[in-house]
Amino acid sequence: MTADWPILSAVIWLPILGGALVLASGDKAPNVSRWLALIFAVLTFLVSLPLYSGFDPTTAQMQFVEKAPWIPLFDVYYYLGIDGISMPLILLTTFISILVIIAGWEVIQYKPSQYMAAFLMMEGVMVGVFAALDAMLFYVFWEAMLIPMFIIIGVWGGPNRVYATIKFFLYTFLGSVFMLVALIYMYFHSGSMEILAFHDLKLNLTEQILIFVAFLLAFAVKVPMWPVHTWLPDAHVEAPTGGSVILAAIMLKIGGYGFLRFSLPITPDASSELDWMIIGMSLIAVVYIGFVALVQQDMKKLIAYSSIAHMGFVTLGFFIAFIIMARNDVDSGAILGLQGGMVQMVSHGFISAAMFLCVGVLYDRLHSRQIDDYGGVVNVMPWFAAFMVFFAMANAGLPGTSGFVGEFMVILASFRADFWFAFLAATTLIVGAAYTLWMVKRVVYGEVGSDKVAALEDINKREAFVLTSLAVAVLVLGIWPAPLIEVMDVSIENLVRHIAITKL
Amino acid sequence: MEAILLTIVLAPLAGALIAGLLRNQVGKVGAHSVTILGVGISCVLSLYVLYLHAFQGAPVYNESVYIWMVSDGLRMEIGFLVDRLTAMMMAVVTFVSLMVHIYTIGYMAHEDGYERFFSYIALFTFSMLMLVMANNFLQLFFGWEAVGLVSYLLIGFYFKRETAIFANMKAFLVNRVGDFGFILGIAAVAMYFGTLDYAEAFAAAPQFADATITIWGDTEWSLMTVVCILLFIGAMGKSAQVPLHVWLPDSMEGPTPISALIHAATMVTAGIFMVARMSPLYELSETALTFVLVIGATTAFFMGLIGIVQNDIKRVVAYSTLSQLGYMIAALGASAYAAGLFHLMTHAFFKALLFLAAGSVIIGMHHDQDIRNMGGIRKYMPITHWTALLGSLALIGFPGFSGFFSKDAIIEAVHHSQIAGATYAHVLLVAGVFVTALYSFRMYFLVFHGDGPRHFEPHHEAHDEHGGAEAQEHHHVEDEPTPHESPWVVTLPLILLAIPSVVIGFLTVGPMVFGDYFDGVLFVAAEHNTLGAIEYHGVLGFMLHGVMALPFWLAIGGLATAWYVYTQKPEIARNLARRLDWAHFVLDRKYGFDEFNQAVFAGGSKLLGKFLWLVGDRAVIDGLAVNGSAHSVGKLAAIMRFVQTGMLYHYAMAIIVGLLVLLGWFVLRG
Amino acid sequence: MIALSDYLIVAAILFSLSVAGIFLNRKNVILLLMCIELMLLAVNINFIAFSHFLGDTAGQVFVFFILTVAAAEAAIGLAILVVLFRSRQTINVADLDTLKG
Amino acid sequence: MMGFEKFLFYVFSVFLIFSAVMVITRKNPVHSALFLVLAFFNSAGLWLLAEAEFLAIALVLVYVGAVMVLFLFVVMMLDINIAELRAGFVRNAPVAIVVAIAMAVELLIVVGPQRFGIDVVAAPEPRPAGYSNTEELGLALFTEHLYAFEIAAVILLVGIVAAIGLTMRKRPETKYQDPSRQVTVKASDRLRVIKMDAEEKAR
Repeated sequence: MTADWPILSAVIWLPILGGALVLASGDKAPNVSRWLALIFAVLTFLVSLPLYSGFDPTTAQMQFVEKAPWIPLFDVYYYLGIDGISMPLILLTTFISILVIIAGWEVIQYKPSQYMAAFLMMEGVMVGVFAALDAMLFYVFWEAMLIPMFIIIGVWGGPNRVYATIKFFLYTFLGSVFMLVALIYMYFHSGSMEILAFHDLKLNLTEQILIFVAFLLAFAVKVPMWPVHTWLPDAHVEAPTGGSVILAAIMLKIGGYGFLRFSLPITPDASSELDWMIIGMSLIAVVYIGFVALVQQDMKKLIAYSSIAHMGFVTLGFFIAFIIMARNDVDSGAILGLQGGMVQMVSHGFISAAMFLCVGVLYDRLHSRQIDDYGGVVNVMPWFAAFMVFFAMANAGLPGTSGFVGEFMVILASFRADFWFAFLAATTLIVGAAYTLWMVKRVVYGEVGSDKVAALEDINKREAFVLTSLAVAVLVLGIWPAPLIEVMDVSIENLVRHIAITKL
Repeated sequence: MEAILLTIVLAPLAGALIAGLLRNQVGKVGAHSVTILGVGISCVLSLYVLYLHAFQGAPVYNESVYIWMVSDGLRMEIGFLVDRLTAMMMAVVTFVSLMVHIYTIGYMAHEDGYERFFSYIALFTFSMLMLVMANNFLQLFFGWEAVGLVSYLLIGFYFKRETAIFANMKAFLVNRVGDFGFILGIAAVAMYFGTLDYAEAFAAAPQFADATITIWGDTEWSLMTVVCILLFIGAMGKSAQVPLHVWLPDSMEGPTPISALIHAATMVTAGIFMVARMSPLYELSETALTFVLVIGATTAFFMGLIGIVQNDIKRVVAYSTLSQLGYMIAALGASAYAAGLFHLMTHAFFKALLFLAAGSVIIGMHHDQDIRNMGGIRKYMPITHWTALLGSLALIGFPGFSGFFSKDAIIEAVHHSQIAGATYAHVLLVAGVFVTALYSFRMYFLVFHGDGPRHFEPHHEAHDEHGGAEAQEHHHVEDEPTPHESPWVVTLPLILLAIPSVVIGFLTVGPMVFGDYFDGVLFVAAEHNTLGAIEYHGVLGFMLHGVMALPFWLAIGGLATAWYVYTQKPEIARNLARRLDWAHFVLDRKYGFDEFNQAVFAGGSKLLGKFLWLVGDRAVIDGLAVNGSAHSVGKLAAIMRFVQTGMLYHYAMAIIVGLLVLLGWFVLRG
Repeated sequence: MIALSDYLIVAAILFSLSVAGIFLNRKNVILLLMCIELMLLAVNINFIAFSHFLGDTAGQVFVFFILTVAAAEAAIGLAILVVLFRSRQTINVADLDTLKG
Repeated sequence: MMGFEKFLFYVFSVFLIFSAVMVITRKNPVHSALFLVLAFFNSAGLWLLAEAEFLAIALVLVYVGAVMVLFLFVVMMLDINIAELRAGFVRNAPVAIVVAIAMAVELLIVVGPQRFGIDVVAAPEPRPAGYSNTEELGLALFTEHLYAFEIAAVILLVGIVAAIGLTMRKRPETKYQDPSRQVTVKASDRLRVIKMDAEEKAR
């Protein structure tokens, strides 16, 4: 389906334009730039809504397609389009971006216009990553995404921000360079830069494995999967709240999205060949990282580690499909796993954003992220405590919240692959609850920990608005996930059909 | 019908939301009015539904409300299955809940967080109803975890108390261990039966009766055994069976009303309900039934023993609950599902009654919970005393009281059971009767009989060491907090609960246990039909038979022992404790489960986490791989920098030599 | 007749000589600059010769640009030299090693 | 038989190579520069033989007239210690000769007669009488290579600016006036009124 006007382009370029305007407005009148940023973020969200309302969930074809020549010499097109996989992620991006703008409202006093502009531009670029159907365009957006995040952590970050930014940048850059090589290789093979053309490209097993590994390096770092995850805790700890939110809620999803858009359909045989490795890494992420999260003293680090564990579910859900398809005695479950991974991504977008915002609320008041500095917050901040407990429960995967849906689907699916996959994945029920609730116990409950805690004020309307909107999203998705499943259903089915056919 | 069922479920939820989110607007009165209204509506409608099912023979209602999602052909729905089992559970849950709501008005009158409390218990009612009314595994799990959440919130209600917030986390985590098994069980159901719907799963189950799966190596496991045991692990968590029972005693940190509602009458029985609901599955696996039976019997006896040495009034009742839950589970293991459910129902009434009575005593004692400090309270709190006595008699299974029928039915059923472990179970259950009577009446005598309250410890009121009775004579009521009867909102629920505690067994044992009430709901394989093996000739015949049997005399013996030891010769208890100090130590330490868990699981996890973090992440990945490569680049650069002499002619020479070499290569290559 | 190879050989010899010059006078920046001019001259001769023999003016156009750039280069190079001498009182290349790693 | 052109070619070539040798071996940089001038003259002659009249003249004008004068100027202006700079000349000589010979041999192999001899690449027909090399070059420059030409112009401009910018220096000892400051001066810049307490008379 094509709309009368280029919605996708609008969703990409409107925030970038807005960012430029906000940047131009300067820091002399911070409120002007704040409002300007908010207006553009809301506008972008509104513009992105037709992507949902006008979406045709009955087809796996790309929709809202826009195609224009960009660099004709290399057959590079400005080619945009979405399917059921990318659409939810785009909406997630535009939604979270509004919250990030609001969350940074008066918290950011240092160069607020540049802060807001960075986030707006980031938003546009991230939507671009999800919408790009041309490999070169994808790559450009992919790399462009690093720049605002680099700036956000580097300028508004904590004391150790330089180490964190460089680690973040080099890590992600290392991965993406290999992806570029793979893309160019496939360009020379297919004579086209279209991702969809890559999907139908015949490749032998060696080629596939090399390409798969190249993609894996790029996406695994982004997700991040064990053992290339260590940039995430550092980046999160140093990033300002908004940066953490975007990082956790959306940037990590880009890695997962990459697996669905590139690795699985382009190299199905290699994916099938190496699925044990990915599944192993995912399960390690779930179990190992769960234990690591347990002993963290820094709230942000704890949540960052929990993000890694949750993203382990995503990759697990994606790759058990191959084991399930290889089993003769199981006839379904591949779709369940993939959809579970997708739901987990969207849900993690909300929950991790909320968790980081909760920590941000505390950090703004006390300027500490150490769990030991808190205690008994509930006594002085009852509403905040309610939100915190709610999101903690969502993080622990309580049914009725979105955190449950994805985990449930992935566990159901992984049981079909192997009992022990499900067994290890399900340990997150215990470990995940343990680290989350232990943190809640030490931070929220108990007697007032110190005089500083006693002086805390409950959340204001702005913070309440942000947390409430996330709480509503988490609840709605948890109580009625069907709409989300419906939009992605056909696309995922199509993907499963596609990867079931060998390319050799 | 759907409208009625939706109202039953949503009325408490609405009450919870109003009381919770608008607590500043509605205030205390508004909060309890709105939640009581909600639960009241729910209770009345539930009783109506029960009436329809029990007396009108209403058809089984099994419809979905909405589709949660459909993925990969697996339909996941929210829907209601209402048959006689559900109707009974709904009635019990909403009735006890309503009683607790009313009771709470009095109990919590002066506590902070009054509105919050009402919001929580109304939310609990909603969750529990979702659990029992579920027609599929997904919703069951939803309710399962939701009641866990509310339990977590309520145990930690006094969030300033370190023990409370430790207990609530412990409760949640231990429950999660159970849920871990449960979700795997659900995954197995979804995988093999291809559905999460009860009816469809039960219909599909017999085809898999002989199916096997391999889990480890080449050992073939019976599929049904694996499924049932996994599901039962969930039940072990929720219904506090050994070894996942450790959270229940600690959960007494919560306010007493929720101990009555959640940790005695309803939530903890969810496991029993679940297993009974899954009877078509369990009947297919004798191994699983044995497992259930042994776990249940073990819990019933050994947890009862601990009850004898506890001094906290609520903990005594809590261990009693554990023990009674063990009886129920054992009944399930013996395929006497109806007996288990029957005991669930009677237990819900009399245990809620006992807890509320204990709460009433606690109010009277100004929140002192140590039974050694009590005594003679019957004089001050007659209603509480009498209702507690009735509850205790019901608990020990005194003939005619509700507990008698259910417990006797269970013991008889286990006696007739032929599966492995039945003898072991039978011995433990019969012995458990003595233990039950002993701890119940130990508590009863210590609390209500003897000299007036040994209430005030020296540090509390220094001039009061001569004993409460004397003090009571010399001081006015207001400056000397002597026990006095609780307000009507507290005693009314006691009375209302005492009635069913006494009579419900007498009235319903016929149809429920030996009749056709559960026909078509519970499935019992012919070879497991232990209840059918019991000769039943009417209520009176059953009673007569009971009086002749060993359990009755054991109960009487326990009662008598308690009377003798704790009212006549208190020194016997002390001597015995000293004589058998190793046994006392073991019981007092609750067999060391807590210490073990704390050291091995909690400590081990932390150690493992530290190790993985510091060694795995910090040292190996970050240290060697990430920063290591950064350092090696730096080292290499440090060496390479000597090439950069800064001398212009070195560079020029390098260029020229390079040119030469390149040229040479071109020339020689031709 | 003059062959193309004749031009090229002359240019090659000239180029080699200027390389040798760079080696010989490696301390004197001015002479280094002069040697570079010689090199450019050798290259230019090649361009002119090819342009002549192939009948293509593009070669001459290139020479034109090379002359331009070389002139600019010489001017800037000498300017740097002057500044250098002003600050260091030397044009000895051996003394200029601040780039050393 | 050797034609006059061929003779001229050899003369120019010999002088060119001779002067190049002198450029790299003279002790005095001034001499080197002067020999460089000679080299340019000779190569201009070679270019004339190759019918590149405009460039030959340009070479003489631009290089000999401007660049080399600049060289001489700088050489003479700077007070250079020649002896120090000559150090190592002899030591470097063997290396220089080896490298130069190696390079020359390699180059000769590539560009020798067997590849670019008269038999391989035929000499072009001489241009007719009315032919103007300048015109043709101009046509090429201002049509096909217009952008490049303009860029070259900019490069030159930048070169000029850079050269001036580099060599210009502020002399701290020179005194000069800044009219803009003189005009904008205010009374308060010149006169400061201080409030102070009256001093007590010493006792």
